[in-house]
Amino acid sequence: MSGVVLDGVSKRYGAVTVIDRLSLTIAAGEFVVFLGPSGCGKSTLLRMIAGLETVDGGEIRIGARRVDHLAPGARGVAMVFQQYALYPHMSVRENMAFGLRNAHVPADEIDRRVAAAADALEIMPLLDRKSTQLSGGQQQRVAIARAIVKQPDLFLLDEPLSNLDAALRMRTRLEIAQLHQRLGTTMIFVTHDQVEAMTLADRIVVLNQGGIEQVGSPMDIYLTPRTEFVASFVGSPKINLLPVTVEAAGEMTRVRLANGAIIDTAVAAADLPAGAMTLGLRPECIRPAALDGAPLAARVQVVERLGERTLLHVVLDDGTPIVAEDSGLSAVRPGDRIGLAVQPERAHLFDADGLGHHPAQRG
Amino acid sequence: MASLTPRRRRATDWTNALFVLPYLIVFVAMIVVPLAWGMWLSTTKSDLFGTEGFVGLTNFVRLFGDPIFLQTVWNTFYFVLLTVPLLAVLGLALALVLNRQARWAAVLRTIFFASTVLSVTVVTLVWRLVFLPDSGLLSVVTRALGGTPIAFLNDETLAMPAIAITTIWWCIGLPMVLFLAALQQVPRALYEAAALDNASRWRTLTRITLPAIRRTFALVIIIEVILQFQLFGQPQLMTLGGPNNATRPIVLFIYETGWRQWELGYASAAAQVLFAMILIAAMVQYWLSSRREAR
Amino acid sequence: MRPLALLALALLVASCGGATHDDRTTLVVQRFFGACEAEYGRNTDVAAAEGECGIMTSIINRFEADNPDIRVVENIVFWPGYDQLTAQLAANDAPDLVTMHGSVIADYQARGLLDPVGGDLATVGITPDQFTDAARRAVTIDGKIWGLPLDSWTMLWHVNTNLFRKAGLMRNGQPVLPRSPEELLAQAEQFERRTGKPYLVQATANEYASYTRNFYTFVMQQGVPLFTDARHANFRTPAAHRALELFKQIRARDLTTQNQDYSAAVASFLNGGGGVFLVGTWMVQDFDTASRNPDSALHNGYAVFPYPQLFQRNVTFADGHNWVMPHNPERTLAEHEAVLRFLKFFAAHDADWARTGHMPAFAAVIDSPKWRALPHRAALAEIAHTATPLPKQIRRQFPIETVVGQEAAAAIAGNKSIDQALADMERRVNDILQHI
Amino acid sequence: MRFGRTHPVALTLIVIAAVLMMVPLFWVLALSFKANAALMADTNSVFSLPYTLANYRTLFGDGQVFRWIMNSLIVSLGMTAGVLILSSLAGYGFARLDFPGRSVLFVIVLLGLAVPEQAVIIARHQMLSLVSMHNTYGALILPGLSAPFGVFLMTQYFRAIPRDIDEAALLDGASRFKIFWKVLLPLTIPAQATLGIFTFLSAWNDYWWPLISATNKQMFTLTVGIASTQMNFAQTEGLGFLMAQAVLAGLPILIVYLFFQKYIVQAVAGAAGR
Repeated sequence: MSGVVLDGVSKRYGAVTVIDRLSLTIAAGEFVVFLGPSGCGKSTLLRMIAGLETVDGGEIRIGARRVDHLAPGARGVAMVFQQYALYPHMSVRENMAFGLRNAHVPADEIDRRVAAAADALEIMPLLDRKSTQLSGGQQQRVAIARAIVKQPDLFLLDEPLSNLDAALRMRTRLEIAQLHQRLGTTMIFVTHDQVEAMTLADRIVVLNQGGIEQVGSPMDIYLTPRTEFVASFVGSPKINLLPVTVEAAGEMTRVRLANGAIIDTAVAAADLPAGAMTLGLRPECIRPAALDGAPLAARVQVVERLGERTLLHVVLDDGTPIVAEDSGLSAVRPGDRIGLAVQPERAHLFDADGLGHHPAQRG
Repeated sequence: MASLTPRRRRATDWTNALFVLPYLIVFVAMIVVPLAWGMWLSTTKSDLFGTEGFVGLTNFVRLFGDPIFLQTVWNTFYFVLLTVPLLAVLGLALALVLNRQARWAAVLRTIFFASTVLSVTVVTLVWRLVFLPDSGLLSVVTRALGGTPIAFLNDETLAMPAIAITTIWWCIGLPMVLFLAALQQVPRALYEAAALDNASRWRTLTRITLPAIRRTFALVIIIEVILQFQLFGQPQLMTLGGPNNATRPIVLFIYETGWRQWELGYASAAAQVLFAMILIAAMVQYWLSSRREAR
Repeated sequence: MRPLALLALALLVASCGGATHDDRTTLVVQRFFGACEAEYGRNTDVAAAEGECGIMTSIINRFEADNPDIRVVENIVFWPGYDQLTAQLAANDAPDLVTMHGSVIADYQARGLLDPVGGDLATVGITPDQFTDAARRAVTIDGKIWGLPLDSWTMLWHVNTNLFRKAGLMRNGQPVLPRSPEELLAQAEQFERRTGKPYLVQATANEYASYTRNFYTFVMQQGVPLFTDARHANFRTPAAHRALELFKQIRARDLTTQNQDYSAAVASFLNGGGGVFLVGTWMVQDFDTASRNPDSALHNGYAVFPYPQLFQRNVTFADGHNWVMPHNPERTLAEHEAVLRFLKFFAAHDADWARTGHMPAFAAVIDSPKWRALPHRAALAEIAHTATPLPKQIRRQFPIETVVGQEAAAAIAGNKSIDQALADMERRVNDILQHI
Repeated sequence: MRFGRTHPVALTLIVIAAVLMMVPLFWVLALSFKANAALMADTNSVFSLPYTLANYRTLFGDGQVFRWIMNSLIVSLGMTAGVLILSSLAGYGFARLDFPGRSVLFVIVLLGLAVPEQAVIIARHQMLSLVSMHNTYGALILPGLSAPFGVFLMTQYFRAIPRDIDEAALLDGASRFKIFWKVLLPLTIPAQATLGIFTFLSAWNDYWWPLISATNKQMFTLTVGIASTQMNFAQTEGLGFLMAQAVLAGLPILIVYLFFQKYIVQAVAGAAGR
């Protein structure tokens, strides 16, 4: 079990820089998720750690060892591919044993490890099938089992759930979490799905355009997004972003929307730079309220009932769309005109550089 | 340390080339050098036992003023036009019908491939016997049907089509097998989707199958163009290039000038022209198919 | 694929066994005429052999039996074998003796690829004056002898006398042969009227040599040279026009079989499909055999003659087979000696070879009662004097034969005018000759 | 199984076509069982009794033909093995590995596809004479190994294999050669089979090169050997014999095809997973 250190690593394809002097430290046993939109460089970064991409600058260390000059097979890592990449002409057993044979693990040890991994992933009955004769979910399990038998220092998972259907994805997600708990091995998991990131990660690394936007625990990322990008990428439904001007600054900051409405926030005014700002409000901190006295008035367009809560898609008088939230038993109906109340302590402000300003954390 | 990485990478690159090296050695020894040798010969007056002298482009000038050579160029193109499209289309048609696992399909596949295993000597002998107006198979059939047998191989206009038929009979196995291999790799899901969409056979063929095997189609065309441009044995053995030069292709011209007339330089010049023609034809075909793909 | 690999390995191992050593002098003899080892592989009784292949094989077997110190390696090649020979000579891998047509010798001789054998032959008592005129001319260049002639051959007038009788063309038990082009056409038309069959049987499909031979013969008969010198053909002559016109007429008036290839023509003649088959000396024996078969259309009805004299001179175009010795600086004295013994042996068996139907190369054989006693030979003896090869200084006779045949065929079939064909013929042949 | 049933019209057409394909083949077979003399008199006698084994007896009468078959087998198998090995290595190299000048080299090799045999055969012959290689198996096999088609086919095939597979093997600690040999090569079996058949076929039927390279009777391949046994007018005098030779020459290769055909179907079926 080893930690991983990325020290100023860069990757260029010709004139295009895809990873620019990126540094990151991952603790031993940690479950880290690389999260970002497609093309942000998260897979490239993972493949650089695996050794599948060359490193154009900087260092990569796994444990105490510098690995960026080592062949992939010598780095002590195992990887689960998005398309599983099982060897089509080999049986499940051979697939799992292949890497161990290459490492000259004794035959009885191989048998033992294969059996253990197969048992853990409940693929015992499949061991002698050809990998092409398996369903997608079965292939996924074999791919994970193939990684496990190697007892690597580091697991790399490249969007491993994206080819599964919703039910299977949930189940496998849970299993991966359990696996991590059981093995305690360091894992790096690449995804563009923020739900997977939130549910699995000890820490999330949000990547954008070849650089790190923010590193933090899921709740850090969610509650105090460092940038407007992070705020808008994490969270479903998406955070509402509204252009505002700072109206009054005191202990708290009061902002004015384009339509003239005034909203109070709990952001400390002292921290704020001058100029135009963007107000970030997650749907769950906008609630329907009586029309009188509410800071905002809006017309309901769509009511989305999710059971335990209800999402209200509304438009302000000037046509700005907003998503608000109500309880599961909401009585609001499409076409209603309602007032909206805002929780000031959950409001975020983003300055012209996209940097976030958040209310001081309580407690 | 930092400088270690790039140096190591370059070393690896060279070792990568070791995979292609064995082939490249043979390629250079058996194609590049002989071709260069041939190009040099084409600028000389030589026979098989030595070179008399350098003559520059004289051989090429003579070629393009030689009505027999110009006719062989036309004959070769004509033959390629007669055979290649038919080979591709018939090969595809056979593959489409025979691409199933039923026993009868396997038997038919073998039948359509069987003629490919014969050598050109046997093929031409058989087809000469078929085309003979006097006692050939076709004439027996024609007479039985009350017609007058036609002297295919002695007729200026029919001789080349007769050779083309012989060639198609002989060569149809290769395109069929290539298409079969391609068809078996078309994902079944595509057909299922088409079936769910109630697509007709024709639509399934034109919208699903053909796009899926487009690359194989281009491959078959290129291979056949290259092969059929080198037509030689069939006319040599069936018509000797006649009647009235109607079936004399370039390769037969090269053979006759080089081996029979001992004009190696002149024959080499004709071989260079053939090389250029094949190259252009293959490149045009490649360009067409890649352009279609890009669109 | 593993079983295949094993098979390959097994074969490789097997092929490396079986090499045997012996101290005999090796004589590499390369020839065409086909292989018939199954029938004649061990036969040394030359008199009992039949056909080109059988007689050739038997003579060689006999030679080996009589000369136990010589091992003959017989390299049999596909007719005519010149592509292979040329490749071998270019690779300095020359056999000791090769069969070669007289018309081809000049090409190899001019490039220094052959050794003269005249002096050697004289030491064993074989001198050029013993050869027939045609045979001597075939091997003589610049006063030297470049090979041992085996035979001469010409095209012949093979006659189905049964049909000739029906056509009223028999007189005193002998077929009536034409003495002019007009007579030929008249007799052919009479034949056609009376028998309903074509007068001539010709192999014209996928076959140009016979066109050339007919053309050469009938131009030669008019006394007009075919070539003015070594580099110039002379085909645009009234004589050449007449020769093609004759065959064009024959074809136009349906007096010949058409579109038959060689085997169809042979079958057609055997089955009584026409009166006269224009083919070479090599078929005499086959047709004679058929004439003894009661079931054959030729039964008691076969006769054969030299080409009739239709014009001023009585000549027939001829070629012949010869043994030549390719130049090889590495040939040892012992091998050279073996070559000489082999040639002497063949010279002594010329009469046996002549049973194939080819004309003997030695005048003495033609004059011998034994040869004259062979079927039809009496009628053919005059060929010894009328057989005329092309002038020796004309090289590339092999490709020229093809060009002349192609153009003659085009003219006779009406694909182009006779004058056009002769002009093309002359231009193409001159093109070949001038680029030597 | 594909979707749907065969259209009756298509089925009828293809059966008719198959019969037409077969007629000449059966004719060859029938001719090979006829006495030469009977055919010389009338080729149509092939349609009636009697038939005979005489031609085959003649063919096997002297041991030569076995020697030639063996030579042809050695040359064809040697060339097939060589082409498969060289093409696979080069195909993998061109499809998967990076080295200086790769794309230029690949284009040059592709241009080699357009080189007609007649343009190079004389130079090849002279080169091999220089090193005294004629009349060896090596000389018979070597030129065939240079055919660029195999490299082209294998490169295309390797390119179609997902790169994930190589990468998984790389992470499994396999060497580059092991990845090629143990992981990717087994996936190319359908292409190997196709390439194998066609290489074997062209080697088996090749006439020109063996004619001028193997001039020693001991080294004749079957095509050259059979041609050498023919007399000037063999077609007339020994049509039946000639056809027996054709049957003999064609039979081994048909067997090879049947063997490979089964292999192709298995390989493709296995790879496609149904």
